[in-house]
Amino acid sequence: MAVAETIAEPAAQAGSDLLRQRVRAAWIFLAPMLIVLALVAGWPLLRSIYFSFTNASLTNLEARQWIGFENYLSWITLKSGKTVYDGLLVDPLWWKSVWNTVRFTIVSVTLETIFGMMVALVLNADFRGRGIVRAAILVPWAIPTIVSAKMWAWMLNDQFGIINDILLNLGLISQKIAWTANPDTAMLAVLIVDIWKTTPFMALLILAGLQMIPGDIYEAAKIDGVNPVKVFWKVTLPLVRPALMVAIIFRMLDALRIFDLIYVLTANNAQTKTMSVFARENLFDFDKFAYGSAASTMLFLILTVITILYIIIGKVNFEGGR
Amino acid sequence: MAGLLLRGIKKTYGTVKVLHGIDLDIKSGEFIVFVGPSGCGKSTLLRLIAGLEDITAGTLQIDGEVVNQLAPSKRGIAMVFQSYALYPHMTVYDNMAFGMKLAKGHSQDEIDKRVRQAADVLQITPYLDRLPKQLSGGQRQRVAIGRAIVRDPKVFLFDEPLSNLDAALRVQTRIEINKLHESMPGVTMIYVTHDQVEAMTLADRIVVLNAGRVEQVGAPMELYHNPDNLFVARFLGSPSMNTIPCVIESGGSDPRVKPDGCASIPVKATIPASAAGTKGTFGVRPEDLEITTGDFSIFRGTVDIVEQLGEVTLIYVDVGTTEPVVAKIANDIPVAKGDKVALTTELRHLHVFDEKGIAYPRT
Amino acid sequence: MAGLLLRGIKKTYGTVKVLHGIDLDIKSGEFIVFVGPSGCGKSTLLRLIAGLEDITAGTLQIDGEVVNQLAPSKRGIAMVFQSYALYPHMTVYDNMAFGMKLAKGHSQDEIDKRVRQAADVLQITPYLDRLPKQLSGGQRQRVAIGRAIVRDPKVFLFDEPLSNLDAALRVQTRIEINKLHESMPGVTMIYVTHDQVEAMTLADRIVVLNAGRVEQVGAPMELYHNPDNLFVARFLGSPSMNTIPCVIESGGSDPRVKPDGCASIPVKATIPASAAGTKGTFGVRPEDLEITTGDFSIFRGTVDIVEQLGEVTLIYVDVGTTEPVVAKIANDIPVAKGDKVALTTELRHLHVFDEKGIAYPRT
Amino acid sequence: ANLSIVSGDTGNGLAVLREKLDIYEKTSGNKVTIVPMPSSTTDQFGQYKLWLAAGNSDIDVYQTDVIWAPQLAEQLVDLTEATKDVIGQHFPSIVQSQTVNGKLVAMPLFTDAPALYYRKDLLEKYGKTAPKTWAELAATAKEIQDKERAAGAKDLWGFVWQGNAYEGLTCNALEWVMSYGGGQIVEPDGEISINNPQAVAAIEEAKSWVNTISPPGVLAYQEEEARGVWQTGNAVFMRNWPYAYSLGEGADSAIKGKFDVAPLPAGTGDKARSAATLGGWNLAVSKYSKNQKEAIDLVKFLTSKEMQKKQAIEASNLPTIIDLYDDAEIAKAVPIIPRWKDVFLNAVPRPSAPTKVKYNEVSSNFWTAVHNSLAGSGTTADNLELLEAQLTKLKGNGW
Amino acid sequence: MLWHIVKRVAFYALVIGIVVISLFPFYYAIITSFKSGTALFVVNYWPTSFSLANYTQVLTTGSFVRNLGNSLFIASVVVVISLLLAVTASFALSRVRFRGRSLLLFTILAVSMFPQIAVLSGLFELIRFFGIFNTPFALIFAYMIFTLPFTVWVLTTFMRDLPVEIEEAAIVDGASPWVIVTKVFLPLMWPALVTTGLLAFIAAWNEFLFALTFTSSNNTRTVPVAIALLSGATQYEIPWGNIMAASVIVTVPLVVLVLIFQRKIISGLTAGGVKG
Ligand SMILES: Nc1ncnc2c1ncn2[C@@H]1O[C@H](COP(=O)(O)OP(=O)(O)OP(=O)(O)O)[C@@H](O)[C@H]1O
Ligand SMILES: Nc1ncnc2c1ncn2[C@@H]1O[C@H](COP(=O)(O)OP(=O)(O)OP(=O)(O)O)[C@@H](O)[C@H]1O
Ligand SMILES: [Mg+2]
Ligand SMILES: [Mg+2]
Repeated sequence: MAVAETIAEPAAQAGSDLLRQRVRAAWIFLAPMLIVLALVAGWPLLRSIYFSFTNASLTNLEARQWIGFENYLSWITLKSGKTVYDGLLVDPLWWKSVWNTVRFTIVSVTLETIFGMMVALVLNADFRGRGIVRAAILVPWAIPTIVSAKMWAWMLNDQFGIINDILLNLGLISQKIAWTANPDTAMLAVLIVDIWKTTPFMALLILAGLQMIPGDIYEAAKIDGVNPVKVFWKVTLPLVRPALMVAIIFRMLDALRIFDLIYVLTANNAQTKTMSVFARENLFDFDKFAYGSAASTMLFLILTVITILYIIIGKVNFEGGR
Repeated sequence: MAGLLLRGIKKTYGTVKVLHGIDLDIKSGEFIVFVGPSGCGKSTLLRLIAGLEDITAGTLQIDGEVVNQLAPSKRGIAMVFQSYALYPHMTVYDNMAFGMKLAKGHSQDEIDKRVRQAADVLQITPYLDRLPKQLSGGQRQRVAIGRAIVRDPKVFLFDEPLSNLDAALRVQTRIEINKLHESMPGVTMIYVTHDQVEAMTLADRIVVLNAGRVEQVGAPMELYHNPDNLFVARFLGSPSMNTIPCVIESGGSDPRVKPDGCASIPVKATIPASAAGTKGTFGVRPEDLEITTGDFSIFRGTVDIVEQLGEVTLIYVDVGTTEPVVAKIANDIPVAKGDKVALTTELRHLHVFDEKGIAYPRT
Repeated sequence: MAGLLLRGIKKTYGTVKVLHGIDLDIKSGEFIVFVGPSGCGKSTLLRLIAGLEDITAGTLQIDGEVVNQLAPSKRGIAMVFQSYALYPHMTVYDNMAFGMKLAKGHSQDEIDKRVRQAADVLQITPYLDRLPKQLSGGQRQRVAIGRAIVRDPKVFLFDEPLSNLDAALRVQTRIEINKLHESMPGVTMIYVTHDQVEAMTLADRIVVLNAGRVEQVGAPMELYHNPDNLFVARFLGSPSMNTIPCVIESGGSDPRVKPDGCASIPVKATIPASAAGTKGTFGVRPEDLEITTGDFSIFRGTVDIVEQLGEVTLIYVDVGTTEPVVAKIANDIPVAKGDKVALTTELRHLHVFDEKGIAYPRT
Repeated sequence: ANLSIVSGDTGNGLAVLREKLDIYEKTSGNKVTIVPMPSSTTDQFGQYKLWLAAGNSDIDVYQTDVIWAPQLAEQLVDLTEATKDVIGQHFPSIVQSQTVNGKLVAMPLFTDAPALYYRKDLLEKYGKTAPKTWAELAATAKEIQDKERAAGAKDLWGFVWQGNAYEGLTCNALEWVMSYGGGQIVEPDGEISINNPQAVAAIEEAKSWVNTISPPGVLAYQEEEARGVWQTGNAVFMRNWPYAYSLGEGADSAIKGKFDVAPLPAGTGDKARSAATLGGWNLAVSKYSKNQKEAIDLVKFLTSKEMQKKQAIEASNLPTIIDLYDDAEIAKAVPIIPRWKDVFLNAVPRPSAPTKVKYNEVSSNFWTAVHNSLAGSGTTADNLELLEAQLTKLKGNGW
Repeated sequence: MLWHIVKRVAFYALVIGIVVISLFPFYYAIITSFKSGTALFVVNYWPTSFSLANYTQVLTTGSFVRNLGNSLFIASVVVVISLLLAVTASFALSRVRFRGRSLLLFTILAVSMFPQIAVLSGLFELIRFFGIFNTPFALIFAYMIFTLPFTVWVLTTFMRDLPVEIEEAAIVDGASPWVIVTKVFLPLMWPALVTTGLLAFIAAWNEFLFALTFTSSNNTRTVPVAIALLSGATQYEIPWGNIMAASVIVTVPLVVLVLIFQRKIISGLTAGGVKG
């Protein structure tokens, strides 16, 4: 909302009693929330960033030393004159997980947008039983991620999984596929589950955008004799664009930090290891707490940069056109 | 060159009956205005004609052809919406050209020519490259009309096109629509409004709708002077006609009525002798009343409120009925609150309605 | 018993100047109406008086006391909003009692008495237990007024209280507000509207605002007949006054003007002799014009459009100026499009304005 | 005092633990609560590290995996002194695995080692015996699989094991490499040995199973998936831990009474042998415990001979006290325990001791390399070479 | 006409497709939860057996019921606290003009996109410091990181749309900001409160990572963790039947809530444009 607010409001210098009272009340009202947020988000984040500049280890947190940017990048020059680089910025595994995350984000968000658009268009139409459909698509969204990951793990199981059974019966595959194990399909499996789970959310956001388009524009198009496909491309799409952009950025941020689904579904598969999984692995599983903190910090940084870029490039208006 | 024929048009939404059988003959080139209170079905009827809604029963002919099943774009109509319904992301030019571009079979030149011509007529040529949001309300409305003109329709449909404009702009655009109609003599126009001034000034014929039925169809002055019934009488005119319950004293050759609280009055209306003794309603328009000091008067009472409107003055006179009688008088006549006045009128201005509200024809 | 004194009131939002220094003296018990085009700052001024916005510069006194810094609830004012602003979750009774309950120091009995009294005055006693959404628009507006009455204010503020009501209800409520004012002689009322009829009928004095400045203050008829400037002249009256650019031919004892495209006309206005040869504007109200067949006429031209409104007819006469001249004539006079007509008026109805739009005083 | 013990044990194991604690509570007067954990050892480990790092004093006794000792050593109490009277009864190799820099980090609770499960009935039907080498296993599996499928058992597979990318794959692959004489990834002296031809051969052998005698999905299998296939009668051979034994004998099992176990097969080459990865659990006392004395007491109690016996009988857990393998009561109640002695003799530890705190990363790199090889992403030789480079970098100046 | 029918059929096929895909996994979880033993490993499309064994097992062994209670308690308290904090905060953010408001709103939005991983360790320290480790309050506290920005954001959007005149009427009536919030706005906001509350409830109910990290005993855990920790008779066994039964138990209340409040949820989701 206020993101787009440009004109600075005048200071309350010569403010009346009323204004002063309101501004004072506003800060009192805000204080508890701000304190809680600072404690629960601000402080821990600062700690993480701080740790990323130390050599802290989980087994001995107290004995940490400030080492500057070494976790990110360090180098030593060998006697032979060759320089060897080390650190997160040259860690192929990190870049692999960055790439995995980006790939996952692009594909999932794209498909969720397309499917979400389809579902939203269906829900925007007037038909009998619309309520049921709307309720039905909320179900995947409401199911806890843990539970849906387990459910799908079960369904994607290569031997007892119903997905293979269906595909075999339909003759689409000739042999049972190990969805979550095979490096070629692991990402696909994660994508399937993620798309199943979050398309409803996308659809609802898009639906809201669709419903803000005045109906008489469609009627004007009808009278102009524009066929429905053209109407979609030339009228609907440009008009939901603002809502769509906001929906996409939220989904993108969510996808970029994906953790629990992958953690449960394809825990250790190198093909699906994302930035969050990488960070957690280093933080807790490996003895590289500081290194993991550096990864968390980078993740945070990447999210911030992408958001800002997106807002600037996409001219996203968080006020929804208000 | 398009006449419209509506026969027994009905419309039902689920279980809600909105239109109860509308019959109308609209001649080619006529300017027809639908008026009526909110929710009476004006927009619905217009949308049925446009093809935006399905007709539940009855037939609709345009130019002699039954079009019940025809898609809106094939009916040779164009529609101007209350909220303009411009495509917000397209320039004025594109808004106007959109329909033609997609219709195929029109060359780029032809489209361009038609758009520029329409823009010229409406004086919006300077804005062709702007987006709708960069235009004022009046300009937007003109673009909407321009878009309709480009379609070169046989029938122009307007749904309260002026109601989003401010008073001054409304007058101006109203005049423009009037001119537009004159410049396109063969094009039939159907116009929905709830503003009487628009209806009176634009229409060749007005269709008064009430609760899904046609109350009266006729030329504006016809409706104003000879309303068929109480509804039409009260609906047109501002302030409304004073209507007072009365008893029909006698009919036949010497028709007289006795409004509640007043003396008996002779009227100029064809009232059957048999109606004597029945109840009815007696009506007279505020602008037809004048203050008299003479013997003959229709109402006598105390002035309750005086409202000076500048050019005229309204006085509300308490004559003993529940509602005061309103009279519109010249503002140089000195009246003050509390004054006792007598009001009179020429007898030919009196209206009498029977028990069901149907007017006795005036003589 | 509260007079208001506004001195140099300015209001700025960020960099936008909305009010440019308003001076006004409002006497205790007066009914003041602010009118002006949309966005001119009417609501802003009212809200400054109420204390809902900060005054950027200038002083505001109520009852001799500077209240710039005072909280709204301490100013002895009550406000009625366009959208009623009733608390939707409270019954009518609670809506009315809310302010007193918050004020403390009022016993339950006292509150009850005041609420019931106000409800009686406004005839909303039967609805005291209802929620606002169970009321019609007019009833809601009465509750809003009732809530204001209960506060027993010295100053009543109304911001377009009637604009959400339909035409008939608007007339009725307007009359009620008029009566309310009469029944509370010591209470000052300040009323914002953009409806001239409301302004003319309700006001003791009208304040015409334009772009954050006061154009003229005065009694309704005063403004109507003797507008200080072009803006006021055009703003009041419907249709607007015809205004035509003219040249001041002579001033002094025989003032004459020559409107573009017309012959020279003697006028009744105090024009300094020195003004001779300057440009100006010449104005005459449509209702003051009449068709003449005599020798003397002010305008001659061709009837362009005839609009029959029922009781009167408007004719738009093309006299060679850019805009047609409008005349309001009785509707029994036969005129048709294309007729050549001559229009005249009594000279005392003519208005002359100087180059800057300031009226030359009429004699 | 009130003690709490955290355990990843589940179901029956947990119930037995509770019974033992009840006895302890009666004799000692202390109260003990169990904090169960996710059965995934990775989850447990991350959690424990976090708790210990934060000095969590809510937990007194941790049940730890054999491989964790070096990594948690700093935050656990040295038990050498307290257990010097009983420590001699346990397998020295296990005790050794729990000793870091001369400090006994945890007391062995029970041990674990996988075996080859085979279908007695099918082998008999085709006149085979339990295979001694991997090649033999592959041949037998292939033959039976093909013939049985032809006979209508369409879903039958030859061999199921744990190919998912997780600690279990490290165990499986270590066995293959070991059985080919390819070393144990990182040798006890810290030398990185994994990049050798025998190791390549071993992994290539395993790769050849996928999609021939093992379902393609085996690359996603953990213990349960393998058992699922096995227990529905759809596998001829399975590599699994002892727990699958009693479940396979369960009432609803399709293979009840139709299977048996044998040591895992050997590879080929000079130092070929049968190898089984050493598993098992231990008990350790937190440095942050407020009741260290009682906690040590509890650990001693739970790892005592009587309790291990009870555990063996009631939960089929393999004891760590050598004598118990010859105990008649145990042999009677759980006949497989004495038989597991053979398996256990071939047990190899994972390289957790030499790699210390870096073991998890070593293991993760290893299983990733193996998984890539099995899945055909890169050649095995290349993957192992890359692995060697990664481990070398990880090792730095020393583990 | 034919084309019309084809279009209708295709449309309804799409509708049915959407419904089936949405519901099938849940349906399959339900039928799986009625199976046990080796039957689990056989694929069935229709319910074949109807055994409540898995349910009784889940509910009677272990502390699943207790976990349900924990989840209910934690999620409810989280909802109440975040709504309390958010209502006043959103009043300030939506109704009062003051310096730095935009920055604040942006910060709040930024917090809502924090990767949980990035704050896990810092939060853990803090929770230890407060001495609320392994108590429901640890989770209540931690969950604020996602429920609070969300509720503040949605309520701010909602409150901004409340008519300004009502507030001004109250100001003229002499109401202080506190009275305006509690007596005037709060009663008007209950639809928004229900929606945001519900969304916050679902988010808190479903959370896993914090719940796993900040509790260390069976009696303080929440259901998602309990499900993840459900295990069979031995370390390696995954009790699919029990997991599915537990999943169904956990999910059914949510599905019921969602069905009851679906309209509100949709409007709330869309009002905020933020994920719950
Ligand atoms: N889609 C619909 N479903 C059900 N009822 C409807 C629908 N559209 C309109 N109606 C009802 O039909 C009646 C006529 O509506 P319509 O819009 O034609 O009125 P109108 O005369 O145009 O009124 P207004 O002057 O307010 O525009 C109304 O009572 C309305 O409630
Ligand atoms: N909060 C604000 N910030 C900036 N500009 C404002 C604000 N409020 C009002 N304005 C501007 O001040 C001017 C006067 O507004 P105001 O509401 O007083 O007009 P008005 O005369 O009441 O108009 P209307 O008849 O449309 O109600 C307008 O141009 C408006 O855009
Ligand atoms: Mg309408
Ligand atoms: Mg205003």
